[in-house]
Amino acid sequence: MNKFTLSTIVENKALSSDVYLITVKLPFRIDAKPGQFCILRVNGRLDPLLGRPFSIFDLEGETVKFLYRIKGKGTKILSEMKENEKISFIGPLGKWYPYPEGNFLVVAGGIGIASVYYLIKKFPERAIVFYGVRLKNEIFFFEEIKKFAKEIYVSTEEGEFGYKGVITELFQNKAKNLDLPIYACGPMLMIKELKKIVNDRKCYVAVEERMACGVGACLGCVINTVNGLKRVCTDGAVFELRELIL
Amino acid sequence: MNKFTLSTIVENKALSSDVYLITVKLPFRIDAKPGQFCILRVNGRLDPLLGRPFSIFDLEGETVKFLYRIKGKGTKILSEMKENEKISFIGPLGKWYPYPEGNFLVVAGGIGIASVYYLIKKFPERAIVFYGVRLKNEIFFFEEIKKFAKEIYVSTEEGEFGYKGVITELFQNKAKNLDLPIYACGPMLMIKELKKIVNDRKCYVAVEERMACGVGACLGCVINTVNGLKRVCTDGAVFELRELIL
Amino acid sequence: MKPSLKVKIGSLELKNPVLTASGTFGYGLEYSQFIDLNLLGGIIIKGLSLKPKKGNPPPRIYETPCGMLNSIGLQNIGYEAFVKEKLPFLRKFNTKIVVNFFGENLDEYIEIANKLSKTDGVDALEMNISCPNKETKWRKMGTEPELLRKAVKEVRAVVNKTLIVKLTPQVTDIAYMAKIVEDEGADAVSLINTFPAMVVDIKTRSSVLGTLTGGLSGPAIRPIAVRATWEVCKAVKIPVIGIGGIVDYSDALQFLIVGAKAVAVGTANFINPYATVEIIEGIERFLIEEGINNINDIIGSINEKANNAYN
Amino acid sequence: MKPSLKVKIGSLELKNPVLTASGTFGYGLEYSQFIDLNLLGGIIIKGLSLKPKKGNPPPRIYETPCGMLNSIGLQNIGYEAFVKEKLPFLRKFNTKIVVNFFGENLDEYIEIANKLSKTDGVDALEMNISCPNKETKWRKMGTEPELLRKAVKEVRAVVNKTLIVKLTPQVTDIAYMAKIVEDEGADAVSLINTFPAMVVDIKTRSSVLGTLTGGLSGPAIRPIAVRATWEVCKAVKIPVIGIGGIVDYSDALQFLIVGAKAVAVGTANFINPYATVEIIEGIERFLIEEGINNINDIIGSINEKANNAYN
Ligand SMILES: Cc1cc2nc3c(=O)[nH]c(=O)nc-3n(C[C@H](O)[C@H](O)[C@H](O)COP(=O)(O)OP(=O)(O)OC[C@H]3O[C@@H](n4cnc5c(N)ncnc54)[C@H](O)[C@@H]3O)c2cc1C
Ligand SMILES: Cc1cc2nc3c(=O)[nH]c(=O)nc-3n(C[C@H](O)[C@H](O)[C@H](O)COP(=O)(O)OP(=O)(O)OC[C@H]3O[C@@H](n4cnc5c(N)ncnc54)[C@H](O)[C@@H]3O)c2cc1C
Ligand SMILES: Cc1cc2nc3c(=O)[nH]c(=O)nc-3n(C[C@H](O)[C@H](O)[C@H](O)COP(=O)(O)O)c2cc1C
Ligand SMILES: Cc1cc2nc3c(=O)[nH]c(=O)nc-3n(C[C@H](O)[C@H](O)[C@H](O)COP(=O)(O)O)c2cc1C
Ligand code: FES
Ligand code: FES
Repeated sequence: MNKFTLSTIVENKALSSDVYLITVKLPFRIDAKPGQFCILRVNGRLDPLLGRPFSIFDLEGETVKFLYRIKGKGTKILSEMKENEKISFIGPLGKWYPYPEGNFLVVAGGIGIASVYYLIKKFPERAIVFYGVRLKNEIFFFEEIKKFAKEIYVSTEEGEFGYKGVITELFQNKAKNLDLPIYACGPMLMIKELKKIVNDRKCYVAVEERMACGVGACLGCVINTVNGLKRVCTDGAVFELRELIL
Repeated sequence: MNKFTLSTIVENKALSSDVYLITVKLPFRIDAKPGQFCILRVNGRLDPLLGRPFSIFDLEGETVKFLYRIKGKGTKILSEMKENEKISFIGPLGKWYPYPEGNFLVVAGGIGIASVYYLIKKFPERAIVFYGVRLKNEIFFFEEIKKFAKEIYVSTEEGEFGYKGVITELFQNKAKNLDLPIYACGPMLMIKELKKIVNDRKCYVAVEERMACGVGACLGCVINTVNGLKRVCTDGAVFELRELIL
Repeated sequence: MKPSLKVKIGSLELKNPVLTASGTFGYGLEYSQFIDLNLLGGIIIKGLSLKPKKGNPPPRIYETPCGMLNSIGLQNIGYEAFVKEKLPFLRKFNTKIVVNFFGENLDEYIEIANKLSKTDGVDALEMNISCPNKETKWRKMGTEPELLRKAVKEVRAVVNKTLIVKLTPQVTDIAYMAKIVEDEGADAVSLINTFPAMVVDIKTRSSVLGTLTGGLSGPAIRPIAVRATWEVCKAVKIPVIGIGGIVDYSDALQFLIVGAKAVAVGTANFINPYATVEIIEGIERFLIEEGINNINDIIGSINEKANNAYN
Repeated sequence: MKPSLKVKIGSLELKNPVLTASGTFGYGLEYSQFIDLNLLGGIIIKGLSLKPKKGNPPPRIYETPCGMLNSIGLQNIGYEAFVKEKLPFLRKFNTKIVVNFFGENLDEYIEIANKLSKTDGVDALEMNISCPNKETKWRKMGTEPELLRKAVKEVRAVVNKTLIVKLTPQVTDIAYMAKIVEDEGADAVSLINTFPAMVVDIKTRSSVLGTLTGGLSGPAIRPIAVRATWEVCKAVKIPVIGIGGIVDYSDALQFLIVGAKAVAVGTANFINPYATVEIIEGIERFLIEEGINNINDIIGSINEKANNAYN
């Protein structure tokens, strides 16, 4: 059941020059599953007008965390918000990652880790994680992931840390033939590469599109799929990769 | 010479539930005279769009203070701003109170004190101040004014403190026949009452009107005077009372 | 005593003057998780056509200063699916169901109007004559007086429910268009629809939408909508539904004061799913504060003498 | 190497494509305390009439979501005072002086156009055909094609400087109006002027302005202005000056990309007196980053293929 409420910022912490972890407290517990997202909106002013969608990074009772990167105006303003300020909250929205039965593979590119972290955490010691970033200092929550995951492989563009290159290469080298379901989130380029590798295997990806309502009413967030146009907010954000037309 | 610059909030302190004193620091000293005003605008967002004019309450080198009451959206947002935040600043704008030669009378109603405080301070022990408010807890800087002024008379609506009634009554009782120039700022009702009392005596009032440019370019802030339409921002905000059509 | 919020649009009695604007409230279902639909004056359904319509390619929305662009392109599930899958759910609520409809040409307009007129559970019809995102020979129906006259006349002939015609702001004299609509027998007019508008991505030098232009809605256009509503209210005797950028109760009251019998709330639903309910509550509170017992006493109460007094 | 920012509007050579919009920059003087006027492509002066004009009663401005209403009512000091008191100061600067003008009727338009055309120091004329705040029989000049045709023809006949005609957005097909202007020999069109709009104070139930309606400007209307500019640029061969809600360099570039040769900055001057200069610097920086040597290479470079790729 989705809720619309005012939440209170408990902490809004810079993890790097442009990536932040925000913790908000709701007036009640919510129940959300990995892959779901929420829409946060700064109140009181009409510019920016719309809320911004963020994946649930972590959740405990009435406390929800989001990991976000400053992309434009909305995320910039969000990053400047302080403890105790109020922010409006709609969620949890959308479909979740179908639960894995046994072990599973995770492919995360950059801030895409925000979408899969909670999945890795929820099913401890079952995820084989592939996490690619450009630079070493863009790896977040490495220790935690290491703790929750069964295995973790990291790539950086210049090889500063882990494998040198993109994460899909590393994935191809290590996991191509593992018959496990795949959960992926990252930039479009990564998803496209992944598609070439995984063919018809079970692969779930969380995708992004601009949103207005977040609840399936405005038809603003549609994407092309082999089954026609689908709404990212309610038919997704998690889709099967083979369904997507990239 | 007017400047447009980013200023830094040094302090933004609530003096009551709806009156605040904000102190901003400019990158340079400015030279301003009592009765002049500045336009403050919250940056980065387009709503609210325009800056808001405030009288210079006090000034020291590059540090400027404004005393303001929350009236609507803009002042509400201003009141929520914190130390170290930036705010754009245009000023000092407008005409000032012509300097008094000897002693002078001041009539201030409510937040109108913001416009005359600096005048009282600049010419110590020369001002005979009439300061009217509704409730006792709306008297601000009483001790300071007492220190700088020659005399101070206060009125409250219910007589909680000082005279019981409106300030123009008290003024009429005490100062009607003093042949000194008058400096006044307060709500329109007070100015209208004052006009009845002072007739053709030298009386300078600071008036308010919505502003866009603040520099005489948009012709948005005009008011009716016996000499035709005048711009509050550049022909005022200080006018001779006999010039105004109220 | 609680003030009466009841208003009449043609033969349609609304329990209060707050509707949801077409296309911004889906098929009602989507928002029933947040608010009690029974509280609404009415729900205006997303634009419906005879056949399902795919709409425009993504991306379809973009935020603008205090507004948003959309190029949904009237995607909808079509008449049959609406009646089978959506209407039964909607009918569970005690609120008025107004169906916004359009066609690719006049024949289609007439056909779907005819069907909707005969469909149980549909309380009123709203004819969308703007369709800014659509290209057909009837595209100018909203802006050419004679096309509008013919279209409304022929649609009116087949509709024996309350017929509302929704106007586009993209004309010089919207009051004139409203008068045509009145002359041809419509029961009410609603306005405004979105403005054709465009945002360019300066890096790619192409539109930020999947189409070149979209429709601008939201608070940015409200002052234009209030002016247009005022002009129309002065020109026609039929009820007017004011739309455009309404976010809170005071915005809604502006439209009522200039003469609108009701309002519809669009974009605001996206930023606050409780918007409609809060607006209804706010209007009621305002009436109580002002000592007004009946909402109809505030409708059209605008003081047209120039307001030459400042505070 | 610094990119060239020079553009031509008729015979007028601008050092860069950034002008100030009429009515928002006074007579230039007011902003010379903040910026070096020599840096501007040009200054479009506040609307001028033969005789001084008092304008509308206060209050004259009101803030709206991401925009503002004004009902200045074309207050100005009149032709004589302008030439005597303002022009000599303006001529000290190395920038183009464009005088926006209007009349109460066509005769007055012709008379002041004739005078301005013969006035040394006036580089170009901008004919304001909108005058939303003015009531005369020529009030519809901006919206009725045949009135517009006659007006432009007769004004053109007396003007042998660059003649720009400024269009109102309050029409169905602004490109059609622009074509008329082109046909009648104007050298350029500028657009858009403000939208007629209204805000009601719900407590007093009257307009927040001294008049009932005012003109809406600012970022709120920018997406409409970009769309209108794009449509006009496709329809005419004469240069187009894009106006409406430009706040920063990227806004200005949107207008250039859809085909405007130049832009004029209005409301933004109020919120940032350095706006024009920052926009010029921003455009230059952008061209350098994109490796473009000449501003004319970006003008009209819009990619009209639907942008169907996201990110
Ligand atoms: C379901 C979902 C989950 C998401 N989860 C996260 C997350 O956990 N962490 C995170 O950092 N980001 C996440 N995003 C992306 C995030 O919503 C956007 O980065 C954000 O909305 C940008 O807002 P802005 O105002 O800063 O950018 P704007 O100024 O609006 O735009 C800047 C750029 O950001 C991109 N952008 C804008 N809106 C979106 C959007 N809705 N989706 C994708 N790209 C967009 C555009 O390319 C645009 O050019 C998610 C998006 C979706 C749809
Ligand atoms: C020269 C000058 C000096 C001023 N000095 C001070 C000062 O020192 N301290 C102080 O508290 N206020 C001062 N004001 C008034 C102050 O500018 C307004 O209260 C403020 O702009 C309101 O902004 P808002 O966004 O909060 O209100 P809005 O939401 O914009 O409006 C709320 C109400 O405030 C009133 N208002 C809005 N703008 C103005 C305005 N420019 N002038 C008068 N009333 C307005 C209107 O009645 C409106 O109904 C001054 C005004 C002027 C013109
Ligand atoms: C996403 C979206 C979809 C819309 N779809 C329709 C529609 O199908 N039919 C219609 O007549 N109007 C449609 N509209 C216009 C709205 O009903 C309304 O007239 C307009 O948005 C102005 O109101 P607002 O500013 O409150 O949103 C749509 C608007 C939006 C934002
Ligand atoms: C206060 C004000 C006064 C204006 N006066 C005139 C004028 O005299 N003549 C004219 O053609 N346009 C006038 N305009 C319109 C502007 O030149 C411009 O077309 C419009 O404001 C849109 O641009 P903007 O959004 O950048 O302000 C005025 C606008 C404002 C805000
Ligand atoms: S955001 Fe409205 S349908 Fe998805
Ligand atoms: S505020 Fe623009 S002239 Fe005074």
